[in-house]
Amino acid sequence: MYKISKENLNALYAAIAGGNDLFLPVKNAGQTNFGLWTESADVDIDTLKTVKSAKDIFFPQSESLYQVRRQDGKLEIQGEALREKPFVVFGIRGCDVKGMEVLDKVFLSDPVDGYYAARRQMGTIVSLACGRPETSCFCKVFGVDCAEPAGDVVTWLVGDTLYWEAKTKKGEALTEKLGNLLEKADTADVEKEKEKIHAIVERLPYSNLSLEKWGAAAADQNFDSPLWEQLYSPCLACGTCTFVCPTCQCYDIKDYTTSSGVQRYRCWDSCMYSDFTMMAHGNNRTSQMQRFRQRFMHKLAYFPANNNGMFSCVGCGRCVDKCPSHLNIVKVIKAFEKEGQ
Amino acid sequence: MPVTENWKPTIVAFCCNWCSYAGADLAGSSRLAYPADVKIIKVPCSCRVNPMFILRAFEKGADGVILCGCHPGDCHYSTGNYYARRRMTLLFSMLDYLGVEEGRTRVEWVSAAEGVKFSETMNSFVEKVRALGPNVRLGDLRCKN
Amino acid sequence: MAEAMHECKYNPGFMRDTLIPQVGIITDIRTETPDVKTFRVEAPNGGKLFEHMPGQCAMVCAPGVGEAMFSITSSPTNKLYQEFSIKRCGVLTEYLHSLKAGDEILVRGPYGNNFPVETELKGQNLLFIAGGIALAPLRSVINYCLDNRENYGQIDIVYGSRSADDLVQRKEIEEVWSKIPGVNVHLTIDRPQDGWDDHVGFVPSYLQELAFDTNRTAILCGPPIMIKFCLQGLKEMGFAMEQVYTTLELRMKCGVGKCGRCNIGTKYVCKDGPVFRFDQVDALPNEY
Amino acid sequence: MQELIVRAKELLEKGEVARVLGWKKGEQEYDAEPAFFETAESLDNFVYNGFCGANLSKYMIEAGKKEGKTLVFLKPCDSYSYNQLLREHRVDREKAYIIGVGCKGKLAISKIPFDGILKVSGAQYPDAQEILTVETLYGTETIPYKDAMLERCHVCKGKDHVVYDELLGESADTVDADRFAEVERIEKMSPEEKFAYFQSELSKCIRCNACRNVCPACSCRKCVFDSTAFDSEQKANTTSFEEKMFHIIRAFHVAGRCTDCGECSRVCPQGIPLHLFNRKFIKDINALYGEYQAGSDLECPAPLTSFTTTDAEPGVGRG
Repeated sequence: MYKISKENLNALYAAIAGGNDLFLPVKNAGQTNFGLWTESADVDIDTLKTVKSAKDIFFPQSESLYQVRRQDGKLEIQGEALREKPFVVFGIRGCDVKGMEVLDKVFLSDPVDGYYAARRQMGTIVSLACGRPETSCFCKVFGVDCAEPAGDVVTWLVGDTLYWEAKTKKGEALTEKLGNLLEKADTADVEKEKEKIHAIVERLPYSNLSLEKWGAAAADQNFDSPLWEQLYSPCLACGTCTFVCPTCQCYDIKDYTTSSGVQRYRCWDSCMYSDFTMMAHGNNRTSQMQRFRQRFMHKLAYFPANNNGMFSCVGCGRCVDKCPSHLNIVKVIKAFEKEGQ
Repeated sequence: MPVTENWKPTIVAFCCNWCSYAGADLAGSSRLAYPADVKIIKVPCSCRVNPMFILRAFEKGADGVILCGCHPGDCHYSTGNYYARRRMTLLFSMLDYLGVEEGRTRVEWVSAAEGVKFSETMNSFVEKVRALGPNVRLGDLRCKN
Repeated sequence: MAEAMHECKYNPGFMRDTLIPQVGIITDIRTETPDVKTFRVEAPNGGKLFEHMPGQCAMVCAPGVGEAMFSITSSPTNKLYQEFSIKRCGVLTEYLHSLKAGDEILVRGPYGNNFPVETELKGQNLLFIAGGIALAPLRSVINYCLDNRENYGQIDIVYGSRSADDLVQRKEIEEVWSKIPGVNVHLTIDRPQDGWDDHVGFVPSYLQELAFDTNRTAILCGPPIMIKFCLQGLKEMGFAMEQVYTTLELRMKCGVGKCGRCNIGTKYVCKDGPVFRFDQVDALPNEY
Repeated sequence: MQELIVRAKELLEKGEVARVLGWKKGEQEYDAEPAFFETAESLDNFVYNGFCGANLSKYMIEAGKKEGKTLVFLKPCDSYSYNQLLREHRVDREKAYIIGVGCKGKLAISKIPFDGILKVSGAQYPDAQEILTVETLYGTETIPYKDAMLERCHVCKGKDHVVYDELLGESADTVDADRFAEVERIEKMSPEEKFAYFQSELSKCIRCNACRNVCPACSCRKCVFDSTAFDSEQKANTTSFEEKMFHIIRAFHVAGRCTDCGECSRVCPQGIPLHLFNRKFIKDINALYGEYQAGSDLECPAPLTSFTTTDAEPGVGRG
C-alpha cells in the first residue's frame, strides 16, 4: 500500500494525466460530474455522488457510430474509430464500479459491443472508498462494500492522506508510472477507516432492505401485482432516474443530417418515455404504469433471471435523490416487502 | 471554419409570399444587386415563422437570419405580421440575453413595390453579419465539416 | 479491439461492429399489392450480404430516414440474393417504396433465432397459416421446406388477405407452390370479389372448415386478432401449444439484445425471438 | 396538517369527492410524493409540511378524466397554475374541489448542505421555526429556514389564492428578494459573459425532460421535441446547441402562459436555474406589453395572442 498527502493530489493528477486522459469528478456551475482533468479543472473528490454516474465515460450519453456519405448515388460508410488511447478514471465509488460489472454483462456478452469494449480495455479504474455514506445509499443490499470498492486501484481518503493500493495488473502498471509521488505506507489507518465506514453503513436507513421478493422468480410473481397501480401514479414520465442510473443501458440509434452526409449516433434512451416502444402499428406499453413496472421488473427480476441472480441495481441511491416526484426503487422494494406480511 | 478575407456569410431570409418575396423579384427584375449568399425561403406570412425555424437555420449553418414581412397594417391576412412582431421581439431579446451577437437577427418590413429597399436591406445585413464573422454560438459543429 | 469486431464472411477484409451495416444494392423491386413491394438486395459486388436461416431478420436502413427490422422473406436456399417484402405504413417504409432498382440501402444482420427447420420441424407434416403481409416471414420457411422437400411430410398453406389484390407473392403461390406434389394451398379473401372463385371468409373460420388433424406442426403468423382466433381454432382441433409456432414483433433499435426496447419479460425479441412456440409466448408477460 | 386530513376525510365520507389529491408520507420526512387517496384510512399517510413543494395542478389534467370530483390541495402559487390550465380548457373546474392551503415557504432538501440527513425538525406546520435543526449521520446541524427555502419562495407572488372552494391554514410572507434581480444582473453582462454563463449552466443538461414533464404549462399531449415527424426530436447532447434550442423553445412555448411557479428549477437534477429563461420573457412582456401575470385571471388577453398597432419593433433596445 502507498500513500500521498491531499495537498499533493494535483501533482498526482498531473502525473496520471501525463500521456493519458484522466477523468475525475469535476465541479461545474455548482454540480459535480465526471469530466476531463485540466490544470484549471475544479476537482471535487469530496462530493460523494456525482449527478451522473461514471457510466458516461464508458457508454457516453451520445456517441457517433458511423458516418454515411452519399456520392453519385453511392453510399459510403465510415465507422467511428474505436478508443485506442489508454485513459484513467479516478474517484469512482464502489457502487459505480459494480455498475460497470452490470454493464459488462450487457455490452460484453455476445455479440460484443465494440465501442464499449474498446473503452473498457483502455480504461484503468481508480476507485475511492466512501468515507461519508449518504442517507440514500443502500449499496450493501446489493453486495457492494463501499469501504473496499473493486477497481484496478483502490484508494481511501483518510484525513489529509490518500491511501493507494493496486489490485490488478493495470493498476500496478499505473502505480509504477507514478514513481516517487507515492510513498510506502502501512495499512493500519485504512483498516481503521474501513471499520468506521462499516459502522456508518449499519446505521443507514436502507441498508437492510430485503430482496426476498425479488430475483428470477419475481418475473412471474410480481408482474400482475396491484401495487404497481398505486406506486406509479405520481410518475411524471421524465427520464431522470434512468439518466442518473449507473446501470440503465437502454439506448436509441438516431440519424443527424449534416451538410456532408448523415451521422448515425446512439444516445441514452429511457423506458419511461412513451415513444420508447412506439412502432408504426402501435405501442405495446401504452400506459405509464406499464413503463414504470418495466423499469423495476427489469432491474429486479428480468435481469437477475438472465444473469445468475445479479441485480441490475447497485444501490447508489441517485434515483432516490433526484426523482422530481420522490419515487424510487427503495419505495418499490419496501412496498413489496410489506405486501407479504 | 477559418475566417479569411473572402469569407462569405450564409444568410437565410424568410420572406412573406405577398410582399417581400415579390420585393425580391422586383429587385431582381430591376437589376438591383444583393449578395448571392442570401438564401430566400418563401413563407405564406411572416407569422408562419416559428422561432424554431430561426434557431434551426442557425444550427444548420446560417450566420445570419432575417425575416421580411408586410408593413404593419398591410398584412394579406390582416393581422399576421402583428403577431410575428411580438414573437420576434421576444425571441431576439432572448437571443441577446443568451449572448448571441446582436447583429445576427433582424426583421424588416418590405412591400412588393420596394425592390430597392429589399436590395439595400440585404446588402446592409450581409455586411453586418460579415463583420461579425461566422456564427459559432448557435451553430452545431457537426454541420460545419 | 480486434475480438470485438467481426470479419464479414462475404466481404473479406471488411471489419465491422455489429451496429455498422453493409451497403446493399436494390437490384429489383416487385409490386406485390397496392401497399406491399418486394425488394431484392445484393452485395455491391454481387451475391448475398450474409447467410441466414428461415425466420431471421435484418435491419434495413435508409440514412437520414430511419432503420427498422424486417424479416428476410427469401429462403436461405436462394444463393443469389435476399428479398424483403415491405408494407408501406410509416416514414421509413414510405421512403423505401419511393426507391428504384439500382439505389443503395444499408443492411445489417442477420438477427434473431429461426424456425427449427433442421430440428423440431424435420420429418413433420407442416401447416402454415398466414394473413396479409405476414406471409413474408413464412415464405422463407416454405421455400426452404420445398427446396428440401424430402425432409418434410405433407405441407398445407392457408393464406388469406383482405382482397385478391392484397395477396402477397400470388404469382409464386399459384405457379410454383400449388404445383408441387404433397403441397396444398388454401387461399381465402375477406369479402367476395369479381373474378375470385376461391374461398371467401376470414382465415380462422376457413381454418375450422378445413378441419386439420393434429398430426402436424402449425406455423402461425398474422395480425394479432387473426392470431387470437386461429389459435383458439387450433386448440379446438386438439393442437397442443407446443405444436404451434409464431413470430413476435416489437420496436427494435440494436438487433442484438442491448438497446432494451424489445425486452418483454426475460426475453429480448430481437435476440431470443422473433420465433416463439406458443407455450413460450404464454409464459411471457402480456405486453406484446 | 391535521385539519386538512379531517376535512378531506369528511368530504370523502360524505361522498362529495371521489378522491383526494395531496402529498403522501415518504420514507423520510423530506421525500413526500404527490398521491391520490381514495379511502379515509389511506389519508393517515397524508402529509403537509415544508417539503411539499410539488405543484399538484398538472395532476388535475389526469384527475379530470376519472369519475367524480377530485379534492385537490393547492398552495397559493399552485392556484395560478390551475387557473391558467382552466383558461386553456385543460382542466374541468366542475370536477375539482379546491382547498387552498396556507404556505409559509417551501424547502429544498438540496439546499440543506449537510451529508447524511436523517431528520429535519421544524419543517412541520404549524410550528414553523426560524431555525431548522437537522439530524445527520454525522451529528446535528442547524440552518435558518430561509436559507433552505426554494428560490421561488424568496420572490413569492403573494399568499392569496386565485381560485379555491375553501381556504385552510395560515400563510406567512416569505419575500426577501427582487424577482427580476438575477435577470437584470445577466442583462448587464457583456455578450461574451452572458454566453459563457449560459454555456456553463446548460452544458450540464442531460435532456431528462423533467423540467418539461413537471411544467403545468407544458400540457401538450405530444411535445414537438418528441415528434419524429419534424427534425426536432434530437436526443443527442453531443453539442451544446441542442440543449439551448430545447430550453429556448420550451421557454418560448410557455411564454405568456408561464406563471413562474418555479417547478422546472426545483426538479432539475443538475440544478440549472431554468426559471431564468421564463423570467426573462415575463420581464420583457411586462416592459413591452404591460404588466401581466399568467393565471391571475381568466379574461385578460394573453400577450402573445394579442397585439397593438404600436408595438415595439423587434430588436428594440439594440445599439
